[in-house]
Amino acid sequence: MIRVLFLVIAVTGLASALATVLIKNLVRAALALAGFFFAVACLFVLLEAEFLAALQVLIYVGAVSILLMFGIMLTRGVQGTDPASRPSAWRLPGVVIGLAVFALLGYAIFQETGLGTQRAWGAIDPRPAIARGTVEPGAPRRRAINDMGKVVGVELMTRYVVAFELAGLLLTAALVGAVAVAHREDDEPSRGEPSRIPSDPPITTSP
Amino acid sequence: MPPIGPGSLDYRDFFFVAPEMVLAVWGLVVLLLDLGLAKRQPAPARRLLVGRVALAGVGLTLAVTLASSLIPLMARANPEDLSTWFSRSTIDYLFDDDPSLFGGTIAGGFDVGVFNLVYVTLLGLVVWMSLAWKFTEEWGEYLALLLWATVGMMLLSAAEELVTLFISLEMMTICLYLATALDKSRTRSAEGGLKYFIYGSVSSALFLFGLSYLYGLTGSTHLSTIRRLLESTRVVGLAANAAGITAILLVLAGFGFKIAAVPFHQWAPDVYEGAPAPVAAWVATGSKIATVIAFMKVFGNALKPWASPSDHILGPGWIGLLAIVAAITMTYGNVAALGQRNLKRMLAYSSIAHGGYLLVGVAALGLATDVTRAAAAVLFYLVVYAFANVGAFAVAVWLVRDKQSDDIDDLNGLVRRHPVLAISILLLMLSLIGIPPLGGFFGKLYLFMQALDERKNAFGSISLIALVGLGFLNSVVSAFYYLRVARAMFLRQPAGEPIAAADTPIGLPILLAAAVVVGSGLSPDSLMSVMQSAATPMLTTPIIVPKVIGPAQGPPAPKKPVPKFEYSKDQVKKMGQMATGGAGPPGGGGPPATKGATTKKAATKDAPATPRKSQNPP
Amino acid sequence: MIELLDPTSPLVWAQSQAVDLGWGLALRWGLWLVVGFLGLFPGIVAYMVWLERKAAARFQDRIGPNRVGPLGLLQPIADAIKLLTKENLVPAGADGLVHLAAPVLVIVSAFLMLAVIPFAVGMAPVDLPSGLLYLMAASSLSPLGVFLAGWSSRNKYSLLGAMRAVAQLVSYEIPQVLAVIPIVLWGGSLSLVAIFDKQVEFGWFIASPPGLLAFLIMLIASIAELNRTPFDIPEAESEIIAGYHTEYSGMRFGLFFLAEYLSVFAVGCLVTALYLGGGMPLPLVRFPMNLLGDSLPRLILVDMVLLAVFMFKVLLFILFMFWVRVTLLRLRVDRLMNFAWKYLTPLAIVNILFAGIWYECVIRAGVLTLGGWLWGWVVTGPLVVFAVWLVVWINRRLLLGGPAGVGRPSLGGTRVDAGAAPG
Amino acid sequence: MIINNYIFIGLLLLAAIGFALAPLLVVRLIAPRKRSLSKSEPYECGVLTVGETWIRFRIQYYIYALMFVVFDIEALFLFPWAAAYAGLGLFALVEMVVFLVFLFLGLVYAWAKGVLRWA
Amino acid sequence: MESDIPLSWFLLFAAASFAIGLIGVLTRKNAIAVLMAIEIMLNAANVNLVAFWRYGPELPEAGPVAGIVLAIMVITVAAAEVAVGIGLILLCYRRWRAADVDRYDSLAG
Repeated sequence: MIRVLFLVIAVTGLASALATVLIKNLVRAALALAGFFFAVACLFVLLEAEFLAALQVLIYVGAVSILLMFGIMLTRGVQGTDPASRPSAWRLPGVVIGLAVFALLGYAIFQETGLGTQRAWGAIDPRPAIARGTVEPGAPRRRAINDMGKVVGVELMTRYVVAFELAGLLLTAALVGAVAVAHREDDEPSRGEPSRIPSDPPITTSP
Repeated sequence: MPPIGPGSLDYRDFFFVAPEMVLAVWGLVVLLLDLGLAKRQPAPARRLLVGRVALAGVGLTLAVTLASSLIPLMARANPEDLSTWFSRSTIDYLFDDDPSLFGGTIAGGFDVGVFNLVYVTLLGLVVWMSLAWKFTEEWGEYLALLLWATVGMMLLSAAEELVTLFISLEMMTICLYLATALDKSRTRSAEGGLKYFIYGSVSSALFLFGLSYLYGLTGSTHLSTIRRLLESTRVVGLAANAAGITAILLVLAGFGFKIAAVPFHQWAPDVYEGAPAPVAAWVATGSKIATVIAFMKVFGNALKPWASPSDHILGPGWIGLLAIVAAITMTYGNVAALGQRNLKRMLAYSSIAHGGYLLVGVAALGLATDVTRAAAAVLFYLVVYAFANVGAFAVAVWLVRDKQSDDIDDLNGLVRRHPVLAISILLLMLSLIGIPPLGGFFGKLYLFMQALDERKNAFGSISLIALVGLGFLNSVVSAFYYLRVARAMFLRQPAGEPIAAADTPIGLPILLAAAVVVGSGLSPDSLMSVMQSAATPMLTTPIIVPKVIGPAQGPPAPKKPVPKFEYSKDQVKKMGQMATGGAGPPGGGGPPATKGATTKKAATKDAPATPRKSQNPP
Repeated sequence: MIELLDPTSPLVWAQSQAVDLGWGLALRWGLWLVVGFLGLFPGIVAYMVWLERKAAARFQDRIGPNRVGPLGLLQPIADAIKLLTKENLVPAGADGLVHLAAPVLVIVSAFLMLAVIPFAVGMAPVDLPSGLLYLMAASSLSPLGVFLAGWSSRNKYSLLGAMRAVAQLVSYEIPQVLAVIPIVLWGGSLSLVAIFDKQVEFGWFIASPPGLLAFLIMLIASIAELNRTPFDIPEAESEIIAGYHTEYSGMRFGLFFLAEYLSVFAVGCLVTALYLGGGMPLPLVRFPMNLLGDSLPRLILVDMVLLAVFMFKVLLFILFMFWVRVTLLRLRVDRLMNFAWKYLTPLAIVNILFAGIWYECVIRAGVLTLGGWLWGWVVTGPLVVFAVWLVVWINRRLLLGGPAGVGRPSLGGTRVDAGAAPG
Repeated sequence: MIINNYIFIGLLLLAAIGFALAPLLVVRLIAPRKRSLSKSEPYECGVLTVGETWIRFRIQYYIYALMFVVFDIEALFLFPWAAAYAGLGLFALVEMVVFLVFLFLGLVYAWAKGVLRWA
Repeated sequence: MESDIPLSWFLLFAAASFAIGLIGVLTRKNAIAVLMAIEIMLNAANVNLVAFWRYGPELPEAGPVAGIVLAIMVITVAAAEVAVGIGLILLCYRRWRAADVDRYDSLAG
């Protein structure tokens, strides 16, 4: 039953991912991307990381896809159509590379034998057990699963505190930099005419 | 040791990241100062003031870095000296010569101190260079992004764990994407920023996927644990381990993008040309140093057991892969640089080529028996390369400031008007080629000697010899394009409007860089011994005492009694010289050379022959 | 793996094996779904519409709906029939599927929010360990639906309305999310049931200066999130026809309408559960909970009290919303955005710090003492007042002096200092 | 226990979708359907629009969305911190204050830069 | 009796979406479309991380939630990348009136 659930979610997710990549209309592609994010969140739930699933929905579906939509609205025609795709000469190698990567990864997954005493990836069928109580082996993982918010918080505050503060700095830098890059002093609602294109003569050297 | 905080957090660990904290805060100070002054001051005065405040911040960071790396050194060298200032437990805490901070996510050893100094010094030069002319409207943001990118670099080379490594790598690159695009008056800047961004984020996606496989294979994100687990398996190397190969390939792709190794180099020329010259300098030096160090930590330390099982370069392991990439990279970079008339593009291709040389060093590291020496050779090369390149980009700044272009031909006849600077530039170029008495020569020498030293296996050494031969040939090729700059300066007649005098922002980096390459050339051993001391903690695995993190528990497990490792006072002194040499007073070109010469006899035997490893699982 | 499934075994391999999916659970869920989510909640919502019309009429000295049934009580049913029989118009060139999906997404968002509300003891549909985060995630779906509604209509007024609406929704989502952080902090958990239990122990969370501030921020942000006056710019009829649902008619419009009222209800429940002590009738007294024993009748009794009080609080909240709607005028769009970013967000951020102080003063001790509680008020009260005053003062000052950066030199005239360099 | 709870959430999701679609289905069955050109025109100014709908949005939309994303991620870190705070000490408050100060100053920056102005 | 999902299924899902994202990066021309494809790749890595966290061994020195924390950092970085990327795209769009990667070709190779 849980396997069927997984298959449904996985197929939906992969179909959305494919749609994102294939659909010409960018808004629809972004919508498909939101669907993919949601499918990934469902997989997180199946992996018993519901905290992360909620974060995934909050950040990706709720925020990132909105940002993408706005980006599309600001750069495209309103309907978001994207007539330009790479010429078909580019298509085939791209698809071939993608398929080759998938084949390699698939081969790697099933060929993996497990380091040392660990079990091979292909052989881990039921997930490792967790404890019912709090003292048996598997108890830390149980704590992490049942109270992930708290455990993640403790880890972020102690072991990963540098990464945590750095993430704050990264966000600030992204905010500051993106505002600086996108901001225009003379920012009036544009009337559709091309903006001032500075006469920056293209240089014509070749390697 | 009193219990401080729950779990594994020890407040004193923040002492070691003080330089990063200062720099991060200073970025905000500069940003808000610029904004606050926006209404009150005319633009040129504001630019100057804010730029000087930024420089002051860099100076402050330099002081803090020195303090945070010298105090532990002093504590190790002579604990009694500090007993008046610090409590006994603090001195014990500082005594650990390779402390792993924050539960083993960050290193705080000698290497971190040395390279923090290098970053901060270079950052000072880059910031100073930016004062030369006005290229962006968003001045405060620009400076803040530079400083924050440096925070990322410092933490990247200190990271001992994949989470921190990933986030600091991203911190560095995201700041650099944005800084690249900040010259909004030039179309190419925006375009360079976008290209950098797209290539960079694709590469981080690849890198991350590789990391996820590494995590899956080992179950840990700590480099030391990964190494321990890989060593514990019977099968060494990558034979019949497709998942490992995939992980290696992906991680290599990620790092390769950042250091512009060949299949992933396309962004470099566009970005170097599009970015404002100081940003390009920072991409070419700071980000390269940090990435190569992280690269060495991941490949030379964590993934060392996968290097090759047989000391055979083409055996199943990552060395062969790296060797091939290195060969292609240096050849391509040099050949492509031959056709460039634009100085920044030329430097871009040449920096691709230098990336290739560095990869030879890392490949040798994989095969080396004496890991420390091999790593030290790479670090030596990095430092010399970085200083020479910063100087070269200062020339680009000069050109852009006065001619609004970066053509090499604009340097024609420079020697007649500015002989000192022209000679300095010549020295830089010669050092980049690798002409004997200069630092670049010794860099290449150490690098290639390391590769040649490994003669355990005939086939392996033959391949390495071939690689070194190729490197040598490439150096010859590179002479052509580097000397084009020299020819323009010395042999050509000045045409058109002459270039105006260089003032401090341009002259200082050039002179200082020249001084560094000359100094390191005159006394390579002293720099090399510092680098060896740095390489030791970098490539050894600190033991992580597993600490159960949780609210209810007793005092944290005491730090492991430290295996005694002698830091002689000599080394402490050298560290100080490093600092003063790097951050010499404005206009002081000489100090590094002369001071370096006095300690020329500082022997390399300080560093232990075999790295101190702790392979025994705790 | 059979032995792992043995109930006496200390190990299980997945959380789903730890609890049986027996008949009891299935029955509970079935009841919740059929009676609660498909029956009771939509019914409540339908009568909320009636109530609003009645209330608005009273405010405006009218009578309101009074034709269909006694007191117009059958009006909602009549409305539903009207909507069901109206033709469904989809503009030509609209993106059919997305046009359909948009209102569904908005409805789903409102429904999912209700799934973790603890109405009374043992009366939360589900108790998720990350319930609050889940709730925020669910509520963050609706901007996407709104955007899609506007975009798929292929009408520029719809799109304009949608863009405005989304900009407003996302702006107010930040203070909303930040305002629940103090609650998580005090509750020590993301589970709404745990938060309720904490409020039983330590009093309603609104009974503290940071809690009050958080509640006010939450209230204002919620009104804006619900697109209700004075924050109803997105559907400002006089400006951009009817906003993002210009091209929606008949039942599809009805869905948006339903979603709006469902969201009002959901937010009312949320606010009640988070700040107003859930079903507790008095702020600092454990009243019905201390009656709780191990016998079922006691539980039912307590639950009835809790549920009644809970619903009463929700009703008050809803009436408050109606009152605000008929009283206040619409804000101008620039003021609207300003308010989210320049008043609410800074206050919400600072309030997190105050919440930490309150925690140290009052909750860290483990039991609620009057001394600690008063001390908490003495410490955080002035801080909160000062913060509010400071934010208002700064905004006023800037409003008078013009926004900072007005005098910034522009790109054109500053090439003068090209080449100027420090000595 | 967790997965089971989410099964309920999944059922609720389906129920909500069904709840939204069912009336539409009813409409399909009982409501009149008379297509006509003028009914399916976009509801604009009474004049048929020519060509693609085309509006240029101002950059402020992006700036607001950007700020939203950044502060949403800030909340991402605040939630686990707040949940774990009880077990940690004041040092966690200090760490979070440092984190918040950075983002707060980011907000101040945007404010002072003047990008938070709508018109 | 109910059977559990094998680890390899999750890994295959991640591999497939990673490959799809890669195809998108290689074949799409519009910068925003490329950005979306990159997001797919990052999410694929996240699925891997969480799957390995749940199915992998428990090492005391790695911490209980190493994979989760890395995934959170990835979410952070990915969102920041989208924010920055769209800013850069808008900047370029103002110059060229086009969001195609190929269109920006004033820089010679």
